[in-house]
Amino acid sequence: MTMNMTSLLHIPTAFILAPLLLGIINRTKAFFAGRKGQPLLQAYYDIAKLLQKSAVYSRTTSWVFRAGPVASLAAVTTALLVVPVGGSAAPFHFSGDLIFLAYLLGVVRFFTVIAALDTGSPFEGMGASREVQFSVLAEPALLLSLAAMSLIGKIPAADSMLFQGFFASLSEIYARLTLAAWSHSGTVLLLAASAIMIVLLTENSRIPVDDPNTHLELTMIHEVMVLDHSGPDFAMILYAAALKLWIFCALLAGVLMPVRSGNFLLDTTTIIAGIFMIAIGIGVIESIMARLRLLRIPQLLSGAGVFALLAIVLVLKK
Amino acid sequence: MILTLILLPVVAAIAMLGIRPAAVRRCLLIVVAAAHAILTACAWVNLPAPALDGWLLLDAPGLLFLGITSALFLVVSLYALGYLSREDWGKRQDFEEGFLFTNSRESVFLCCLLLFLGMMTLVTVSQHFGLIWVAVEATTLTSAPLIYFHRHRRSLEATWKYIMICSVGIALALLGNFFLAVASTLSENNHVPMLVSNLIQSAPQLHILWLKAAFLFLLVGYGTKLGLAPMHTWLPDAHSESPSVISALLSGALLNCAFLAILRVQQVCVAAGQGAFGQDLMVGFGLFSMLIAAAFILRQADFKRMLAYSSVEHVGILSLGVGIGAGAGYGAMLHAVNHSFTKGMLFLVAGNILAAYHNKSTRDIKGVLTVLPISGILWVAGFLAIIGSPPFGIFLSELTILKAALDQGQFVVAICYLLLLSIIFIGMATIVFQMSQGRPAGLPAEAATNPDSSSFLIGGESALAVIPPMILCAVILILGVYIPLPLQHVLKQAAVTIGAY
Amino acid sequence: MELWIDILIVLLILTNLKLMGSSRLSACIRVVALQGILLGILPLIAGHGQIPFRVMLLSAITIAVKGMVFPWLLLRALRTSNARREMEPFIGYSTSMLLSVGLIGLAIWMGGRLPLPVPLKSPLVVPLALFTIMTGLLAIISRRKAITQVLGYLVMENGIYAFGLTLAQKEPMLIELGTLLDVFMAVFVMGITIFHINREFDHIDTDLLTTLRD
Amino acid sequence: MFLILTAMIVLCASGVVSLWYGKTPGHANAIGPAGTVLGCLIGLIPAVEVLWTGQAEAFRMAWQVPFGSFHIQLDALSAFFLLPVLGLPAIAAIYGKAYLAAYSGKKNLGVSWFFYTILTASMMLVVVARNAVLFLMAWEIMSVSSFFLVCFEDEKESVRKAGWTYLVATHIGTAFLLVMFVLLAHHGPSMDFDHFSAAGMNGVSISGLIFLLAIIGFGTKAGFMPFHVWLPEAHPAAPSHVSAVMSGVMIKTGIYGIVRILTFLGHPDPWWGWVLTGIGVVSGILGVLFALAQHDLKRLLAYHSVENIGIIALGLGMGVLGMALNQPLLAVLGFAGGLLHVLNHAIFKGLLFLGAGAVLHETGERDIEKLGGLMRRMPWTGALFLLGAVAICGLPPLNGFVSEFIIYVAAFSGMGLSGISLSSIAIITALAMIGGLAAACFTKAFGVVFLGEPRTSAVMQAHEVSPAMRFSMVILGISCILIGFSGPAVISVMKSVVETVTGYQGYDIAAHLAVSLPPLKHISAAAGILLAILGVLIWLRQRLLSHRNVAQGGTWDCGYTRPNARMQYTASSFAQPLTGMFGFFLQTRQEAALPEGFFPSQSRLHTNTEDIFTRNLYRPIFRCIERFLLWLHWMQQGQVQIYILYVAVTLLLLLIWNLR
Repeated sequence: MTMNMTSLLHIPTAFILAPLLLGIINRTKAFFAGRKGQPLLQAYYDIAKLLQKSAVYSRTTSWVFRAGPVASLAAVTTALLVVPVGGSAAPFHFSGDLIFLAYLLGVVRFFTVIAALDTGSPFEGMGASREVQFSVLAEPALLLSLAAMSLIGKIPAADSMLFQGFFASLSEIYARLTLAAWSHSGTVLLLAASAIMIVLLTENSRIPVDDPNTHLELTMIHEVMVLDHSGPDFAMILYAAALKLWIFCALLAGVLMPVRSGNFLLDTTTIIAGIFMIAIGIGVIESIMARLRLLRIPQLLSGAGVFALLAIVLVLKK
Repeated sequence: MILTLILLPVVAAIAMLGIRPAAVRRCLLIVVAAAHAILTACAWVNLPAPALDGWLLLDAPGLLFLGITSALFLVVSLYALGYLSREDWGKRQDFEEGFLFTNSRESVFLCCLLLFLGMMTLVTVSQHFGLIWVAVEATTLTSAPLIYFHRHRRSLEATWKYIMICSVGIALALLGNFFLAVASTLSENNHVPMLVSNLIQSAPQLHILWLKAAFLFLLVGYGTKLGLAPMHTWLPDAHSESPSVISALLSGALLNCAFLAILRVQQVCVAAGQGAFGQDLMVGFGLFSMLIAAAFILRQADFKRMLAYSSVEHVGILSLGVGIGAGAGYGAMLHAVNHSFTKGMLFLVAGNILAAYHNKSTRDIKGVLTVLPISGILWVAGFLAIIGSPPFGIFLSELTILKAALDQGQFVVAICYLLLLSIIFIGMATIVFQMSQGRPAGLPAEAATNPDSSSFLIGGESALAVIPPMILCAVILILGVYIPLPLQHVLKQAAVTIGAY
Repeated sequence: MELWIDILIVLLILTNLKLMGSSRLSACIRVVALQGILLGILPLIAGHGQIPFRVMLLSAITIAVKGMVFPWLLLRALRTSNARREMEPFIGYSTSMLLSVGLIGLAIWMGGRLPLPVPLKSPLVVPLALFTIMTGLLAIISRRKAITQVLGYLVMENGIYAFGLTLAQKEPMLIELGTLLDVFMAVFVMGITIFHINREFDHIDTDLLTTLRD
Repeated sequence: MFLILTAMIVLCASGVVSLWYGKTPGHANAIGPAGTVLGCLIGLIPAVEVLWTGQAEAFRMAWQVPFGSFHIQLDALSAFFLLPVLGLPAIAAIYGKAYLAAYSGKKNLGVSWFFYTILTASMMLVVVARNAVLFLMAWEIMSVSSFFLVCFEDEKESVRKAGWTYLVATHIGTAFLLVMFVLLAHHGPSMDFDHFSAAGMNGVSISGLIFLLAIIGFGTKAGFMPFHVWLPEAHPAAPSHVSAVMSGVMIKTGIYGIVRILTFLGHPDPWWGWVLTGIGVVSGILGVLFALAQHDLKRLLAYHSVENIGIIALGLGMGVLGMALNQPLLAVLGFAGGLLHVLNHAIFKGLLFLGAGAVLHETGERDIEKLGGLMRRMPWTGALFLLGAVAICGLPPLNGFVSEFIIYVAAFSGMGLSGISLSSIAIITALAMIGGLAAACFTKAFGVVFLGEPRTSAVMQAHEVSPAMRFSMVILGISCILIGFSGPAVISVMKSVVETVTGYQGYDIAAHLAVSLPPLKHISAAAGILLAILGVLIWLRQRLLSHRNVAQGGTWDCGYTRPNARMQYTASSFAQPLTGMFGFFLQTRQEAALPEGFFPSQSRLHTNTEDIFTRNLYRPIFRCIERFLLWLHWMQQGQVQIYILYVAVTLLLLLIWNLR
């Protein structure tokens, strides 16, 4: 298996910087609201505090409830292994890793949901049910948009059955997304990027799909599922959420920042900058948009799916 | 040899009327049946010489059907022993309408039974068309009293219909014979004798038009007896009202005799190069019979009638097989064997169920499997066999016929055949499992099974009631997984006689 | 000779029509008896040249059985059964007459379509036979009483017989006798059955014989 | 070969013996399972050997039935199918012994075990038979014996109805197979399989026809939509170990049949692949949707079998397309993925059915709305069911992911190839949606059944099942994990199997399969890492919580005092957003009494999702046929005169037709 040492640096970077994204988003929102807002490092404080706390468990719950956060965090961390940061390849890259990535996120969802159901609380059940509903539409959208990008620069039809032409790993796909790629199939990338953006907002329970701030409101999805977690467990959940956000931002930034100089430092820094930009973008969206009605969200997601399909059709036409 | 085969039962029959003690009579029945079976077996080993200057002669088809008849009769007479001893001879109440009735005298019953056997034997061995006609009519007349064994109005009605319809049919067959005679009048004073062999020899000179007309009359005539729709109408009544022993013989043996008679005519037609003419007709009749059977098996309220209609279905398949020709000929012959034994078994089991429940309604009877374990299993097994599910024999014969049909490129026929088979399967399955599964219901007040203490029991049922169907079940099971070479040989020859293979 | 045959044939046809037209059972039975006798005579004059012994014997037996035994049996059955003497038909008499006229036409057409290999004295024999058979069937189908159905069967049998006697003369004796015997037995058994029916239902209408159905 | 025959004989013999001892349940319930396990083990030896070496063995014997010869052969394909065909019944038998013990005395266990062994033996024969007559016999015996197993509790009306549906469906399916085999053997004196392969199809048309017949005939058994209608009826009705065998293995014989027939038909047409893909998409998505709408746990699992059959069909469709358009890579990957999923599905579906059986055995309840909180009462069953659930959702690192991954890879590599792109996109979308829906469905099933608080008193006194039952489930669970982690090894086993199916020769198969090796290696490694991280985190968590006082409390009820068990989220409400979203397909009927007024007294909601194909396709057809046939009943109305009229008229018409 191929593991280039430099790319291992991505992992600690993500570990360190991920919670910062939450801070950035909050700060952006505060800026738009004209407030001072919580400190940038608030997420770090929270996690640290929670880690020191003890935990309270409902009598209803079983080990499944305790396993939930651990499993999610483990899965997300593993997912980090295959996510390239822009042009520089991920520590693991193999054809089909995008499927692996999608399914690891599936694992996260699965365990969050059953942990929620374990409490037997109607609120958490409701959140869980919404979570799975949206994922049904989000997952195809994500896979299809990645598929569309994987076709860019792939040698067409006839000789593409040569083994190396057999389909690309995430890292290779992202390596191919150069300025040139943008110049000759910009629309495709734009469509794909917007699809990924929508999925990002859904998967990380941001406005307009979900509202991470309003606690305990029946409109909520993700937050309500973790109501009962406390102490270290909740810390893990927060951290996992941050990492998940990081992953999606990285994926998006990789598309939007076609900087493939080949210089590891330059590339990485630009992409990370891009990731922060996206965080700010999310903040902007959150402050200028209202939450959609729940019934609208499936339409939004199927819209993402349609974008992805369009992207594929376009790229196949080329 | 051949004469003995015929005379043995006839003489014994006449003797029956004389003998007083019931035990002796029943022993005589068994003895005759066994002797007949043994003689038949000998005939299978080496063909007996023709008798009455070639009027009586055993060729492949005759041998085949003689074998079936004799074997089935032996088993059935075993069952009859138990049946007659279980039957109470006093006045008793009819369980459907409640009036009182008695049985006809046992001596008369046995006498007619043996005569019936004798006449069926005569059909199988006779080569002269006139003689065949006489024999077939005789089977009708001898079996009429058997159907009227239980002397009540329903069986009487059944008997009347049986006699009227069959006699009319047979009368038409007689006219057919005369037409054949005309067809064989070569010139003023030059007649071909009405022997199968001679007719086949001089087939090319026969008058085609008269031959065809003759075939029509004989087909309709004997077809009435065979139970081809729409001439089948007597069949369900007779089978449902006669005692199960008789129903078994009617379905298992008598139908074959009529079938053989038709085969004889077909032989001549084939020799005269008119095979196709007959074949198309038989395909038509076959499919129509299956359709009618399907229609009446669906939602059938009386399980003996259901079996009767299934007989209609299977004679339909027989004539279909002959009609398709080629490989189907072999299939039809094989099917005749399988159907006889299967249907015989089913009717015997039906007798047991009827005896236990005193009820023929498929809706009231439930849980046969729990009430009569052995009969229940045999009932289900028989059902599987009759609808042609392996490893029972009928599967093979139906597959053979289907293959022939498709190989001939007769796709429409094949599709109708499968479709009707499926419908019939659904109809029968619904009824049979309604009856056999579930909690027992519709039992008469007295204990479900009251076998007489004298006979010893198997699984709570009297041995003589379950062993005969068991034997038949074993036979069809064996025929389903292994067809003995001598049988194959005879089947092939029989198929060849009607221009198939 | 031809003249006699034609007369005979016409008589036979008339008997058929009479059978269809008459309303009294006893009358019908007598008609059938007459028909039987006429049939017995038919082969004697239909034959060529001098009459062989077996033909004589056969016609004698025929006259005896068809002309005397059967009618006697049936009349006796009729007497025992306290059935009303009229025969309420499904199809009215006039209609039956019309039908039978139609049947004559059909019979003649068929006879025309079936050319005989050996020319006969009268071309009418085949149509006659066919017509008689059809009449018999019509009688069975259109009448209610069990006895009339037996009568119909007899008439049918007569028709077939007429055909056989006149055309298939070379039939071996044994078969002829066997046939006769069978017919005789058949009628006998039917008679017995009628007797039982009468005892069970105390009349011989077949309307009540419709309990077995689907 | 010798061992194969021995295995069959052992199975049948033990069946007969246990039937003989039917009256003494103790014996029957001992001999049946013992014989099954023994026979299956014997049979597995040659299967494994053949898979290892790749050399086929054959045995031929003359047989005195028309077109028949006793010809059996064990090639890689048969051997591969033998693994589930023998493995699952053996494991389920151990379970069944304990499961049926509850019925001893009430039921004749001898009969049950007789049919169980016969079913196993006949499935074996189906897989190894090389003669159409032999195959059909085995096929029918398989159907009939499974029918009797389904009718185990025949005193229940519902069971009888289910059995009837099953019998009718399978029989009609067989009718198509009859035609198919006869056409394959056209004019041949014998119906041996090698004559099929020898007899070249005359023209494309007939091979297309044969393919369609195979799809219908075998698809009925396999549970392709819309031929699946019997499946959700029959599987819940049967005893759970039987449902496991039927759902896990028996329906796979249909897949086997299709693959086997493909080997006779030579070079396929592209449209075959499209047909298979279409069926796969429909079965997959609709199957899981209907599963989502069920309340009956076993019925839900049955619909999931339809879904997984759909996934298998997707793989096969990719394979056929690859063969048709000369893309060996796709062919190899497609078949490998599809066939591997056959094995995987057998394992986890078996596990799930056994788990459901355990629940049923303890609580007597199949309606998931009445269950709940079983995790703390049946920890083993709960954990194993969870394992199965994760596996069937195709989540890494378990076996379900491996096969789905290979199919994905095939689909992705097919993109951009003319004629394949469309089905590739269809397959990717379908698989992704199926993944999401399956996750929804099993979080619902597992969550509502095992988590939260018990919803009825019946659940309260439930406790863990007997060791025997646990043992079988544990074995299945372990094999889920093993296959999940040893993807590369498994895929290399598929080499000889795919070789038999595609007819490609050794080298390039290996090469093509090799393409999927590095990813699988990575995945196994990543899975390892995942476990490592998991371990670390668990350890960390323990450390943190070790010397702190961990409090117990009620579930945080958002300010509402004392939530009770009935207030938990129900399965229907959990699934409602999705079932509502796809309401068009499901056509769920619901009667509801909604709460109204300021102090609503009572309200209720009941939903019933009937199969759309039963309701809108089959029932109308049957009705129509029945009406016509019953209309014919005027013929037989008892008037002897009319009957004779029939005779006369028939004769007259024939005469006129002849003399005209």
